[in-house]
Amino acid sequence: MNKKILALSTALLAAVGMNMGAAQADTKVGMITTLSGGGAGLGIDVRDGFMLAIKQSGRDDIEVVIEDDQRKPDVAVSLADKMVQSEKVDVLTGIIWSNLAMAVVPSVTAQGKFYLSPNAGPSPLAGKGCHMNYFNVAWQNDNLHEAAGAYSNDAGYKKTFILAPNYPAGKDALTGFKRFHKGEIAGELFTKLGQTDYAAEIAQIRASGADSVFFFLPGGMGIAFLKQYGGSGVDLPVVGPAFSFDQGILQAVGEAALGVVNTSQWNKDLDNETNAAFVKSFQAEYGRLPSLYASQGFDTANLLISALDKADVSDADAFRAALKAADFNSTRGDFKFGDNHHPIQNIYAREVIKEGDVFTNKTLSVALENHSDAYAADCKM
Amino acid sequence: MSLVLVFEQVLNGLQFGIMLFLMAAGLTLIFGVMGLINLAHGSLYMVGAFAAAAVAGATGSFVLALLAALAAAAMAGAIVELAVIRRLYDRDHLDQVLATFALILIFSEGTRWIFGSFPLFLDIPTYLRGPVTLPGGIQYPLYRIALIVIGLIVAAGLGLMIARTRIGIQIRAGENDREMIAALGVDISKLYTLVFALGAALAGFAGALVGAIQSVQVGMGEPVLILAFVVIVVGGIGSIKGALVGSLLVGLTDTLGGVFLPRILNAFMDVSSAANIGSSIASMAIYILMGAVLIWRPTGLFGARL
Amino acid sequence: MTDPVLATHGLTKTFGSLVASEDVSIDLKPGEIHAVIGPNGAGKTTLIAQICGTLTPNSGRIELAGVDITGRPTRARALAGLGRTFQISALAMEDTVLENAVLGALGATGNPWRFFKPALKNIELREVAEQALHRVGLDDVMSTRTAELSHGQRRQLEVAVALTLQPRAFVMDEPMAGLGSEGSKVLTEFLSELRSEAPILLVEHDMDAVFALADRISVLVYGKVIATGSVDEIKRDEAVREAYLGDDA
Amino acid sequence: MMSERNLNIAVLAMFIGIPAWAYFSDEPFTITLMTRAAIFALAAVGLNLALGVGGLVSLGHAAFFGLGGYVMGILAYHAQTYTPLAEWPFLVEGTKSMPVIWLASLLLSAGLAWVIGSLSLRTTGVYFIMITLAFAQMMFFFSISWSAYGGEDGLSIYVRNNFPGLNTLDPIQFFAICFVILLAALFLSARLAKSPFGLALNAARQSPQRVETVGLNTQRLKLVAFVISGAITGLAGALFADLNRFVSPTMFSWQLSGEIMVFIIIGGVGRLFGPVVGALVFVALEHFLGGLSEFWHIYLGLLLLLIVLFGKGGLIGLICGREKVHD
Repeated sequence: MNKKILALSTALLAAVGMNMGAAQADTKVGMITTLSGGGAGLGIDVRDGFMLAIKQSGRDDIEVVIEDDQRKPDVAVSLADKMVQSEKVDVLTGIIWSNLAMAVVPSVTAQGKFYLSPNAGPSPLAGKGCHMNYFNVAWQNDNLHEAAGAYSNDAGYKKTFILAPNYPAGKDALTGFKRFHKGEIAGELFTKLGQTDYAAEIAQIRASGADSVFFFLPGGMGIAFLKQYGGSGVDLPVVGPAFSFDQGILQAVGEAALGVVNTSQWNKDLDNETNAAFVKSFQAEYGRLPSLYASQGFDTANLLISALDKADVSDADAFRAALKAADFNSTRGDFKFGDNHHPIQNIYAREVIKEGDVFTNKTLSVALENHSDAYAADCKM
Repeated sequence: MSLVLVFEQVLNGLQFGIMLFLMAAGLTLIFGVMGLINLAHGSLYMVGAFAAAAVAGATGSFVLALLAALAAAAMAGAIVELAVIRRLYDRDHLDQVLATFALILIFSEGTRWIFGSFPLFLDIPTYLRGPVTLPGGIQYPLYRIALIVIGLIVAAGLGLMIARTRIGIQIRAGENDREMIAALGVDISKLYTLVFALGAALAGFAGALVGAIQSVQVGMGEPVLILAFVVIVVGGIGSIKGALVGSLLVGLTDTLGGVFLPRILNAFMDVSSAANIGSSIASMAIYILMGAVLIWRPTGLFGARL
Repeated sequence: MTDPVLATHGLTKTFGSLVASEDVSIDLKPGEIHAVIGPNGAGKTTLIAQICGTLTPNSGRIELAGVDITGRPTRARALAGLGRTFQISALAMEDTVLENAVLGALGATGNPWRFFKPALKNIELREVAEQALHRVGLDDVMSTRTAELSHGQRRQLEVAVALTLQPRAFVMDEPMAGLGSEGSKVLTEFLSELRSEAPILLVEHDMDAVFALADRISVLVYGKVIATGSVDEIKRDEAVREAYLGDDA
Repeated sequence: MMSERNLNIAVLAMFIGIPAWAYFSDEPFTITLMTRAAIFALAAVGLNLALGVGGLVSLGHAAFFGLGGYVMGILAYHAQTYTPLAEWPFLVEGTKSMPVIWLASLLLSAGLAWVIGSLSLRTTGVYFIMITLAFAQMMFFFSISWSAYGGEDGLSIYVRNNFPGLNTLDPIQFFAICFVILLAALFLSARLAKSPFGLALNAARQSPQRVETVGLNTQRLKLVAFVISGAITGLAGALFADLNRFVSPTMFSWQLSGEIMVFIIIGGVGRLFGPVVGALVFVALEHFLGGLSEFWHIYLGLLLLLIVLFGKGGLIGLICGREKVHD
C-alpha cells in the first residue's frame, strides 16, 4: 500500500513536471508527518486520507511534497525550513504531535504560509498564539476530553478517577475533563510519559472508591493500560478520548476495550453521504478501515480543495476567506470554523464493539453539540 | 492509606523488578563473560514480543508463543553474535556502544518493515485472566502473580545453572580469567555464542511475557533497556546476584516512588501541585538512586572492587 | 651521621590473612644506592607501592626528607621529591619520547593549567626534557613514537622521566629487567653516577648489578627484612644464605 | 592516500563552497542544512575533547546540549514576553542578544559539567558511560515534566535572537556566525590538544599511573577537560535552538547523546576534524537517505556498523591512513 501512495505522488509529481508551462497556477503543499518510528501509524493514516481526497478530486494542479519528521521536533523544524525555503510550498500540513506543531506552526505562519492542522491542536495556538493563516481541521486538544467530561455527566458518574501522562497535553486533558465534569474527582494522577506498567495506578483506582475512570494515554501507553486494567478485576466504567480506541490501535487492545465509551468528532458510522463514500473508498484503496486520523487527513485535503476552487493561494486574503468559509463536505457532517479558526462541531460518544473479527466503534450519542473551545476568547485576530 | 494498598504496591514493584531481572540478567552475563556492553539487548526483547504476537495470532496458543519468543530471540541473538558482536570483544567500550546502537536502528526499522507501523496484539491466555484474592482480601491479577513466579523460577534456574552445571563453571571461569578458560580447552567462541544467545532468549522471553499486558510495538525495547542498564549498574556489572537485587530495588523505587511521593508532598502543598511535582521527581527517582549508589560505591552494590 | 632522605618506619600491610609487609623499616641516605632484594613473593612490589602511594599501609610511617608522607597521594609524593620508575613501563605509548619527557618536566612545574601555547614550544619544559633524554642517551630517538622503542630504550626513558622531576630520591623497580648484558652495563654505569645527585632505592633481580652498585642491601623474605648491610656483610650473612642466596651461590 | 591536512582543507572548502553556491543559486535550505552540520560538528568537537583526548566515554552529552538550548529558550522567552527571569536576589531580565546567551550557556553548561563530572569521575569504564547517561536522563525527565517552560511541548521563540550588525534571520548570515564559532572551537581544540594541558590529558588517558607519578592530578585534568567539553557542547545547543527557533526535551534524549558520539566515530576518534566530517556526513545521509526510503534508518545503521567494524579511525582513517606523529 505504501508503494501505491508513492506511485500516486510520483504520478502527481510527473503531472506537475509536464505542466511546467502553467507552473504558476499550481499549488504546492508540504506535508510533514510521522512516517517512521513508534508513532508512524498516525502519520501514515493522515497521509493516506489526504492523498485519497486529492486523488478523488481529479486535480492535477496540486503537488504534495511528503516528508517524514521521525516524530522529532528538530527534524520537523528543519523540514519546515526546507518546505518554505527550498520547495517553496504555499500550504503546509501533516503534523501529528502537539509539540512538533508548536515547533513548526508559529514560524511558518509568521513567514506568510498557510498551515492546516490535520491532528494537533495545542491550546496556545487556539488562544493567545492564534494566527490568521493557521486553520485547525481536527480539534482543539481539549475538545475530546471536554466531551468525555460532558458524557460522564450524562452517564451519571459522580466520582471519577482521572489520569494522564505528566506532560502538557496530559495536563490539558485533565483540565479539559474537569472543565465539563460536574461530579467529584476521586483521584488525580500524572503518570510518566512512555510508562508501560500501570499496576500501581490501577491499585490506586481500586482503593479510591471511584465509580468511573477517565484516562488519556495515547499510543502504546493506552494499550498497556487497558490490557492491564482488563485483567485487574476492577470493573468500573472507563471513559477516554478516541485516541486509545481508534481503528489502528484497537486491534492491539483486543477484548479489553470492548464496551469502553470514548469521545470523537468522527466515526465510520456517522450518517452522511460523504462519510459513507469515504469509508468505502478508503477501504477499497488501502484495504483497511479508515481511522479518525485518516478522516482528518481526508477532511483537510477537501478543505484545501474547496478553498482552491474559490481563490488562488497567491491572493492570500481571498484564499484565507475561502478557507474560513469551510465550504466542503466533511466526513463529520456539519463543520465550520470559529473565529480562532478552530472547528465548531459535534463531538460524539461512541462505544467499542466487535464486528465479526474486527474491533470497531459504534456511535452512541452526541456528547457536546456544536462545540467550540475554551480559548477562542483569548484569540485576537 | 491502607496497608492493603501498600502491600499491593509492593507486589507491583516486585513484579516489575522481576521482569527487569530477566532483561538485566542477560545484559550482566554478557558483560561479565565477554566484557561487552550491548545496547541492542532491548531489540531482542522486542523480537521476542513480536515473535510471540505473531505465533499467538496464528495458533492461538500462548505457550507456543512463549516458545517462539525464546527461539526467535535466541536465534536473533546467535546470528547477531556470529555476524557482528564477536568482532567487538576486543574493542573498547566506545566501539561496542556505537555498533550496538547501529543494531538498534537496524532491528527497529527492520521490524517495522516486516510487521508494519501499528502495534500488534498479544493477549493473556484465558486461564491466566482475571484477578485472584490474596490473603487479606487483596484482589490481584493472576497473570502478574504468574509473572512473579515465572521470574523467580528463571532466577533460581539461572542461579543453579551457574553454580552447578558445566556450562555455569565455564561462565564463571570466563568471568574471572579469559586465558584460563581457553587453557582448559573450552571452545571459547562457542561459549560466547551460547551465552549471548542465552541472554537474548531471556530478553525475548521477558518481551513476550510483558508484551501480553503491554503494547507490542516498535521501540518498546529501549525504555526497558535503559532501566536494565540502571539495574546492572546499581547491582554491579557482571554479578547475577547484583542484577537480582538491583532489579528489585529499581522496580520498588519506581513503583513506590510514583505512588507515595505525591502523597508525601501532599502534606506540604495542594493536591494538584503535589501530583505534579511528585510525579516529576518520581520519574527521576531511579536515576537519582543510581547516581547515589555509584557515588557511594563506584562499582555498584555487588560489583568487583577496583 | 647524615639524616636519611627517605625512610620507612615499621610498615605493615596485610591482605586478609596474608602479611605482605611486616614491620619494614629501611632508610636511604644521601649519596647511596640501597638495594632491596628477595625471592619472588617476598613483598618487594608491595613495599614500593606503599612508598609511592598506590597502597596504604595498615600501620607504620613513610618519611621523605623528614616529612611524614604516609597519607599523601602519589602525586603529592612526586611533588615532594620522589622519582619513580616502573617495573612494567607505564609510558604514554602513542606519544613521542620527547613528549613523555616533557610530561615529566611539566609535572615538576606543578602547573598543567596552560591551555594555549604548545607544550613542545615551551623552551623551559623542552630544555629540562631534552637534557634528561640526553643524559640517558636517547637524543637520537626524541621524535620516535614510544611504542616503537626497544625494551631497553623504554627503561632508559623511564629513568629520564624520573630525572626531569629532579627528585630528592629515586625509587626504581627492576630497571635492569629485560635488558641485555650490554644494556645492563650502560645503565649500571649511569646509576652509579646518578647516586651523587640523589640516592636510589633499587629493587632489582639482577644480582651482578646489585653487587656492583649497592652501597647497602636489604633482604626481604616473606615481607620481613631479615638483614641489612654492605655487599660483603650480606654475602656472608648466614640467614640470607639460607633463605635466599643459598640456592644460587 | 590524501594527507590529513589536505582533507581538512577540503572539508573547510566544502563548508565555504556549498553555502556560497547555495546562496547564489537561491537554495536557502541547503544553507540551513550546512548550518545544522556546523552546529552538530561544534557539539561533537566538544565531546571529542572529553572522548578523544581524555578517553571519557560520555553517553550523556545531550545534558549539555539540551541545557544550552534551554538557556537560549528561557532567556529569549522572558525577553519576548517582557517578564523578568528572576526578581530575587536580584533582577534578571531575559535577553535576545546572542553574545549574552552564548556566554550564559557556556557558563551554565560548564557548571553542570562540573557537577556531573565530579560525581561521575569517581567511576570508570562502563560505569562512567552509564552514570553520564543517567544524569542526562534525569535532565530529560525533568524537562518533560517541568511545565513552566512548556514541558514536552517545548518552547518556541518566534524570531531568531540578535547579533549586533547582522541579520540573523538571513540563512547565510546565521550560517556564517555558526561557522565562525565552529572554526574558533576547532582552533582552540587544536591548540588545547598540543598545550601542556592537552599533553597531560592525553597521557592521563594512556597511562594514568604515569601522570600521577610525575605529580599531576589525573582526576582534576579529566574534570577540567569534561567541563570545557560540556561548555562547548552547551554552546552548540544554544545555537541549535536558535537555528530551529525552538527548544524541547528531545535535545536531552539519550538518542541525541548517541548521535553526537556517532558523528565522532564516523569521522574518526581523536582527530581534529573527525567531528566535522562525521556531522557533515550524517546530515547528508539524513537528507538524502531520508528522501529515498521510509526505512532509511536501516541503511544508516548498516553504514555505521560497517564503519565501526571495518573502518578503524573512521572516514578520516579510511582516507588518510594512520595518524602521523606530530612533531
